[in-house]
Amino acid sequence: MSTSNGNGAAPHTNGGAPEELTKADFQSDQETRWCPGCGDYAVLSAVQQFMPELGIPPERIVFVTGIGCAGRFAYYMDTYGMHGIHGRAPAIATGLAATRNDLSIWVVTGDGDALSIGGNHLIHALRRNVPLKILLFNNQIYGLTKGQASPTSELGKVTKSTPFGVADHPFNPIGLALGAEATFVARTIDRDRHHLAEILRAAANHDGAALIEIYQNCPVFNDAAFSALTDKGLKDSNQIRLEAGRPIRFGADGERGIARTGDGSLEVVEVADVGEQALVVHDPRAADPGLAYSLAHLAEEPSGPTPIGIFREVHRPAFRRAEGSVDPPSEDQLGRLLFTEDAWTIA
Amino acid sequence: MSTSNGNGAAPHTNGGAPEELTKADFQSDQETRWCPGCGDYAVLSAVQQFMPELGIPPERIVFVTGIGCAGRFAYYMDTYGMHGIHGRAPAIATGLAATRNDLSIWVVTGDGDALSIGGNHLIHALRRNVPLKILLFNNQIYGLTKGQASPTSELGKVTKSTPFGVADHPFNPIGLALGAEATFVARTIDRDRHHLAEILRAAANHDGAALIEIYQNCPVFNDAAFSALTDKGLKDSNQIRLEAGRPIRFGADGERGIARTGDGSLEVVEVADVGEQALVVHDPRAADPGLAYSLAHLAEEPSGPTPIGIFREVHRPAFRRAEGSVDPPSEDQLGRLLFTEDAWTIA
Amino acid sequence: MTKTVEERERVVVRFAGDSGDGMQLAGTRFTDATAALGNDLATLPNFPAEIRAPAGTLAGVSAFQIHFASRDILTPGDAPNVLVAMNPAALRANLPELPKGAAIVANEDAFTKRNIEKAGYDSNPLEDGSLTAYRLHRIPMTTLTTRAVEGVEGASTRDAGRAKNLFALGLLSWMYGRPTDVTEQWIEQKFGSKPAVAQANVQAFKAGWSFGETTELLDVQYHVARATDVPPGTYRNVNGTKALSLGLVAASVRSGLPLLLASYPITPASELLHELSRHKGFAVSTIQAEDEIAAAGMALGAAFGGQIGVTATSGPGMDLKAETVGLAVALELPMVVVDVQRAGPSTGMPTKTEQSDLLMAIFGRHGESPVPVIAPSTPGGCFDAGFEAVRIAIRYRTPVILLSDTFLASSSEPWRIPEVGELAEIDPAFAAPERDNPLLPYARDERLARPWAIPGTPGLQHRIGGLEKEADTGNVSYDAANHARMTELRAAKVAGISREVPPLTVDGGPEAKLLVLGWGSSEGAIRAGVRRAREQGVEVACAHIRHLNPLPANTGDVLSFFDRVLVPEMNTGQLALLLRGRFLVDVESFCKVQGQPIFAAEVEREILARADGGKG
Amino acid sequence: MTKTVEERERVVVRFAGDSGDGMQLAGTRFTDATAALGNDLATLPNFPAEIRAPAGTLAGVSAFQIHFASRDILTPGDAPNVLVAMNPAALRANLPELPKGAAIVANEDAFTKRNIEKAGYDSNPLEDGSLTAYRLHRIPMTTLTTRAVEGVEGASTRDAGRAKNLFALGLLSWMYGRPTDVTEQWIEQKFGSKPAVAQANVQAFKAGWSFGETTELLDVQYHVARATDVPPGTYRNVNGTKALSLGLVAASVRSGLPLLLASYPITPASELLHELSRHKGFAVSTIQAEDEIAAAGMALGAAFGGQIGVTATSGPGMDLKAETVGLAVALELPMVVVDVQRAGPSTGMPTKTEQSDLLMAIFGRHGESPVPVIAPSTPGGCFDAGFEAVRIAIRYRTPVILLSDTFLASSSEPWRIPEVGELAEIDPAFAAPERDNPLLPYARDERLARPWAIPGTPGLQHRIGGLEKEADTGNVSYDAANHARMTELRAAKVAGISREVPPLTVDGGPEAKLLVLGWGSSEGAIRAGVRRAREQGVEVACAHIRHLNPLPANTGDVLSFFDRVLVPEMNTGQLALLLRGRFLVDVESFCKVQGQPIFAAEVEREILARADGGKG
Ligand SMILES: Cc1ncc(C[n+]2csc(CCOP(=O)(O)OP(=O)(O)O)c2C)c(N)n1
Ligand SMILES: Cc1ncc(C[n+]2csc(CCOP(=O)(O)OP(=O)(O)O)c2C)c(N)n1
Ligand code: SF4
Ligand code: SF4
Ligand SMILES: [Mg+2]
Ligand SMILES: [Mg+2]
Repeated sequence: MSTSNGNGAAPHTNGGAPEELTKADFQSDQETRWCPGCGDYAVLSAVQQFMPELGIPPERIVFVTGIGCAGRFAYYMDTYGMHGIHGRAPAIATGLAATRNDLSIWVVTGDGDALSIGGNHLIHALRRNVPLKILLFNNQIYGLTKGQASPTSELGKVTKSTPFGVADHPFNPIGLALGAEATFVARTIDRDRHHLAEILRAAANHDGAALIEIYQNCPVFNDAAFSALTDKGLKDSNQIRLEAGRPIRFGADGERGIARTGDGSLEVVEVADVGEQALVVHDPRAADPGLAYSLAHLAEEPSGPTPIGIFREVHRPAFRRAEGSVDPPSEDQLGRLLFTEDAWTIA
Repeated sequence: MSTSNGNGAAPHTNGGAPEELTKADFQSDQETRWCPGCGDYAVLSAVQQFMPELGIPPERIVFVTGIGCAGRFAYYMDTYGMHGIHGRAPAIATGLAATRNDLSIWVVTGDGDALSIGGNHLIHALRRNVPLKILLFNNQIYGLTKGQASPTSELGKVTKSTPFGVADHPFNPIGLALGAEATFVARTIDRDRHHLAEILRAAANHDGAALIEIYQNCPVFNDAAFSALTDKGLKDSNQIRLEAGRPIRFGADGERGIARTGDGSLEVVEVADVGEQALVVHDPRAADPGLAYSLAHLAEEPSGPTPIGIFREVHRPAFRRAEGSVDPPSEDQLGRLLFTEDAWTIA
Repeated sequence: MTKTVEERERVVVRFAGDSGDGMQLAGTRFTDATAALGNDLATLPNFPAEIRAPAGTLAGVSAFQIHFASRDILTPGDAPNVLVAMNPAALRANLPELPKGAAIVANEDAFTKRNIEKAGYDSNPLEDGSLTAYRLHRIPMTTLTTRAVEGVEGASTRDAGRAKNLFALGLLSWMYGRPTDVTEQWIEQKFGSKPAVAQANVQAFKAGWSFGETTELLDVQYHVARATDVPPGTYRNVNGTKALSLGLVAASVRSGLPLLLASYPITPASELLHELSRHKGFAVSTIQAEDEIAAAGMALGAAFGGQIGVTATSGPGMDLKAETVGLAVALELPMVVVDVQRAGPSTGMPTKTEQSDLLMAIFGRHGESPVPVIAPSTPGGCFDAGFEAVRIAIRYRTPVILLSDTFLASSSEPWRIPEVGELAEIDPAFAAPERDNPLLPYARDERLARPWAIPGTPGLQHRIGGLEKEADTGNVSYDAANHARMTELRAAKVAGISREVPPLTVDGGPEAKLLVLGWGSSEGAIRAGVRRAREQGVEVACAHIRHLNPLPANTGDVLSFFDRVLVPEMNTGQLALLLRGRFLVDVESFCKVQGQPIFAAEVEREILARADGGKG
Repeated sequence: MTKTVEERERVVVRFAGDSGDGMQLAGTRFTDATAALGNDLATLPNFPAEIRAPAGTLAGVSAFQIHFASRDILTPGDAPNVLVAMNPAALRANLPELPKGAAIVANEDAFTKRNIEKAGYDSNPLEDGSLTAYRLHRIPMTTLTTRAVEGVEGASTRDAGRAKNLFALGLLSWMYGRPTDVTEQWIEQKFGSKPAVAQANVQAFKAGWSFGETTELLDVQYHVARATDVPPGTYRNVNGTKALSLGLVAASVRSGLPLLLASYPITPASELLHELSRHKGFAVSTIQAEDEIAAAGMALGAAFGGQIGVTATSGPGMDLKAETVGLAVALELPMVVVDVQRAGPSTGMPTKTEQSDLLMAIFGRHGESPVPVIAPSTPGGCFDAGFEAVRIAIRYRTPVILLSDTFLASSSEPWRIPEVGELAEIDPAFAAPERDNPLLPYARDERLARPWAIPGTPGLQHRIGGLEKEADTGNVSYDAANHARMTELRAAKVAGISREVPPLTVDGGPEAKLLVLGWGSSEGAIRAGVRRAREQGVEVACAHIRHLNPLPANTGDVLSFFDRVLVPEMNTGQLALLLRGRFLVDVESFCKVQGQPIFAAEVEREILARADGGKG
């Protein structure tokens, strides 16, 4: 069954894809059931739009999702799909990847699904570098269950489960993924269809686990959580777009940038003051993951200048099925396995 | 019940501790049941030795442990103790800490217990900064179940469950803890009683979650895993002892050190070549966690120069019980809660 | 003009509209007014499964049903007498349950071509004659509301649009002579900050009322006398979630122990977490754990610390707590696990009710691990069940499973508030140091309960764990005879609780040959069904089990007393299997697995089918 | 000197010593020689619970028992006829199970003051007359071994000390006339790389043999004729773990599907993971998952991908897999879950056996989630059970639970190897695209199984999940009637498997009034107990259930055919409760919850107690 030995997700393994796939080929017949204005719509449309680029026929693409509003994603893609149980999608997808390396496997999960109940499976899938493209819809809230705090909800946020405000320090999904030895870690935004597609493209080309954090707006239970990065007036001054090999600059006219202080910590500077040569040059492939990690912690909350783009992208052998050939052996082989020399015959 | 409002673990909350506690006061009557030569013996003895320093009476100290050889630790301490279930000790201890802030709570766990099945509870306990002192006995193997691979087993290691060698990239426990927003992260070694005590001391004084990775030798299933850091001939050249505010030097005569390359990555240098001023000065309290993270990844395996000591030690409000007073209210209060204004009476 | 007033013993009204139409609000206001009037009542909200399905679609319909009467009420009612339909979808979604002859009050303004299509109608049901079997009242609520609000200073048209639910409420209040002051006061203080909005709402409400009073569209007004057979006492309206939370708080007060609820959100159990998180000033704290396993672990940790550890979840979460509950069984520590059952298997139908977790609660752990199981049967009963669960957990040092369900958690009824003094005392009976005899962590009292020696107590340091323990000392033991003995002791301890379990009481005359035996939320429907059958001259008895494990001591005798025993359950016959296995009685099942509560009419039907030896 | 040779029909030998003494090796060598000789046999190792308890202590004792005979053997035997005790602790730990008159072969060199104290003896049992009831043979094995090895070039004294287990083996081989060549060859190739060590061991072995041959200490030699009533065929010696792994591999070959075992280590189930990880060249792969939940998820993921997904664990791990098994029930995908039962509750006694997970396997998930349950009853039977579990899982698109236990997994017996051709064909019957009728993921075949449409198949893209699904289309549905129907279908599908379940076969004459009915690993003990009772003239029948859910179709009839039914179980009566509930038959239980297998003698006792109407 597992014929191709490449990573199903890599375009080059495109075997027998019909010439012309279009967005429509990836739209299922199910009526979408998200709230009006939900960021999930934008991501769905961007993903469906991007799929044809993979050059992989829909039948070799699988979406495994967890439970949550984000989890419904599977029903809307006209590919193979499994809407699993809460938090376990990475584990289920790992089993699939271990046995079918001819498939392109995508996981869609939420901040609660991936980081609360599913935290263990996520970090292990990343550590093993399982060839999965994991889309983490981070709306910093529990949507489907109607508004409880999530592990990414900011301190002090009042929710149904925290009437006196969130008291627990939130996870930084990028930081956690890096801590889990992830080989590809990126962040993008639901409303930025272009940037989203760019990141999907890079992830698809990555031979291994790719974690993409997508800031996703939940207008019903946590509206405008990311307005600092999406609103006309604010986005230019707050989006720090990471680009490999380029000094890290941002602001409407790139007037600000990131530099290192004497002790090696990162700080925001005015380019005019320090000059471009003083800026940190972004290198997602650096051996030392320290830079990516520092960048992840530049902004604890997406309320001010916040990096988006690819934080880290390094190569490491991807998870493959354990030893054992792919095709079931002949009956003779089985015979030899059963009838060992120490066997004896009674007439 | 929860009278003291400080962190039970902090010496200053020492209420009514008998003047003279000794190691013997912390030794239970149970016969220790580890294999001859197991590193657990050394850690047990070091911990029992250290306990009196806390100035907290044994009845206000609790050890919650998981399942594994390390998990047996609870039985040997003459404190309150619970030998829980596999991987769940941090969660159980969180419940205890949430309700009893007059106690000093210690968690003892193994690399499988904490990082495989218990990974999710560990990262959440660290994120919440629950006042627990977590001792992670890392022997890079499953001991109690007789020799399977653990999430810290090095690539290629042949174990009962990986006859063809471990294929999965291991976790870096320090890196994972940092990724989980831990406020106190340190590493020490079973055989270095002094260093161990030093770290225990610092952890006990930390008002919040403290993760201590202890390299622990398992002579039966993974002997000499840390010999590079413990053997006479090798330890001096391989132990990189991190000390706050000091340039990072190591080697028999401190002839080597850690410096930053142009791109900010860390590298090992000869002090003679670069001069001491070029060395990185260790700062576990830096706002930017990048340095700690880079140091954690300096050595992917403890086979060469490896940092030990405190990687990170920052302050963040510790987890406290959710809102709600401590002492049960009066019956009148209850009466008022039951009989609301919208109640009506039928004669 | 004068209007006739007709007497009614009981009425069931259902408000139905789009999620955005504020039906829940209209319903709860109507409920308060009804309670104030002294009618007995029971209510049941019905939310859409989607967070927010497209407006105007069937998936987006939200409804609230209230059953009120002049005599004691047992259920929120099966079929409505009046359906308020704010749009075509609401009409379509609820019509199937509407008996012929019932009244429909429709907001005709909402029956636009677009909405009619969205609801999946080809033609306008108000006009195509498809509703001739009902008493249809077409009322342009939107228009009338807008007109009524126009006058109000600074009220936007948006406010007007939003207020039509109060118009409907006003109209229904008139129809059933509900007091208006209660509602108007509520509006005033609710929108106190926005006087314009408050005004708009009051106007809409008044408009609805006077529309009924003045127009000729409606000619009859109904009167439902205040309930007389309700026992005296002070009452308030509570749903199962609220009552359960109060029961837990009460247990904390009566035991003098703080309570920790550690829970992971899940529909429908989340409500309990929301409810208890709000309690300040009481020694109640909550943690939203990272998952259900952690939640159970945290509750157990609190219990080890000498407090009341509670965790609450629904089906899928119960699966995950099994291992920790098993640990609690081995540790013999008090702990309460609440399972608000929902329709399974797997994710199933999260917003629908079911009773299919019973056998899991009793057997769903590896090894021999007996656990007491309690199931409340009415919203108010959740108070007692919560209190009782804590009491048993502490008295016997054992985890206790409390089985509620979606229906109980969300439906409400007037609940007689107990005086604090009426509540049992709960004695934690912590172990105290005794000179010259050291603590034996697994020694046992007359109830076979072991000492609860909590951290902080000098001299009682000890270690416990999940490995088999030697009797008395609690040391790890692999001894064969000891394991048999400990297995025996754990079972005997739980079985012994039956000494305190009230005997099963049978309601019915000595001639009854058929016993209808239920458990959990079906009690109201069963009693109502039995009552109806009796009104038709059928002799039938009924009883309800609140303690599923151990069962009341007289259960076997009760079963053997009758020729036939019928057990209605919202599952495929779980209690039935248990009773058959334990007592070898040929119990018959009525199984309903539709994600809906059992209805009185169904119980009635099943009884009649078995009356005079019917084969059922 | 000449020695008498006595005939024996059956002999039970137990090798016991310190974990470091190599008793498992001595035992397995003796086993191979015995097999080669054509005796029927059964063996059971017994490891200490501690990883490595202090040398010389009771906790450190390791034993290996072998039962061999000239006629078919049913169990590893209850009480040994000969106990080889390499040190005082070994003697003390095993003496309780030794019947008076049995032989003890003790290594007197090891009975030093220190060792005697370590074992908890006050005086030397070899000298204080406490063993007069036994036939005691004191042999200075250490000394004799050292002397025998001295001669060997380059063999250290350490080698000599290590070789005393081979001395014991040689001695016993002489006593029971086991062939020596088999063992010597084995030693040669085992230590081929270290000729000195090999030599040392051979010498020690020879020394043991000639010691028996020459000295006067031992005067009798026993002869056990080759078994004649063993059916013809080719045999090999396997334990349950080995047989199960072979059954799974065979199913993979016969279905043409690769197999993935995803598992998380746990005693005793880890062995299966170790076993299957070694298979190269076969389409069998393994993953050590991060936990049991992930392991189950991975197996399910493999199943979704069209392969055989298997996960294996023991008690605590089963609790954790419940939610995922429930998902598999909703998804209706094939999957095999192996539970190697151990003593519970909670962590319990990890190295001890028990049968207490039966009701959890059947009921341990929320909601109505029926799952087939199969339980092998002999080591060799694990092959068939593994194969059958995969076959049913694939044929019915359902998760299947296989209940083994510690005793089955570790005890071994000769197993007749099936010809590959004898094995059933397994047809995955993947769904294929059909032009003009699109896939209906929840359409059903005559067995009510749904299509298995795997990724990679053009045109069959579809989505499945844990929410309730509409019949046929598989779309999410909250419809009441549909939920009832789907619940019905899932139950009927599993119940329908009984059509393929072989009927329960009863062994016993028509006069028998008592039926002994068992399940799982107790079969050998039950048959042996029944045989012994019959030898005493008691009419008794027995039968064994291998399919626990659904039960064989004729179960009810069989039960009602007898006056009394006795069900021996290593739990508190789980199968008994099930049978009582399903068939209303007053089944009696013999419960043994000691972490030990049921013994033939116990079954015999229970039967005799009930013979001629004894009250039991
Ligand atoms: C075992 C289990 N626990 C809890 C739930 C209830 N539940 C469903 S989704 C969800 C969290 C949703 O939040 P998130 O993952 O952020 O997704 P979102 O809805 O925000 O997209 C929870 C708690 C469940 N379905 N299963
Ligand atoms: C739920 C569950 N799964 C598996 C086990 C079996 N088990 C016990 S300890 C252990 C891992 C031990 O390794 P580690 O945590 O590294 O501790 P160590 O023995 O090495 O000190 C496992 C898999 C268990 N007891 N419970
Ligand atoms: S609740 Fe929030 S996340 Fe969920 S569908 Fe609605 S808007 Fe989207
Ligand atoms: S197995 Fe290893 S870790 Fe466990 S007790 Fe023995 S030596 Fe220590
Ligand atoms: Mg979310
Ligand atoms: Mg370990």
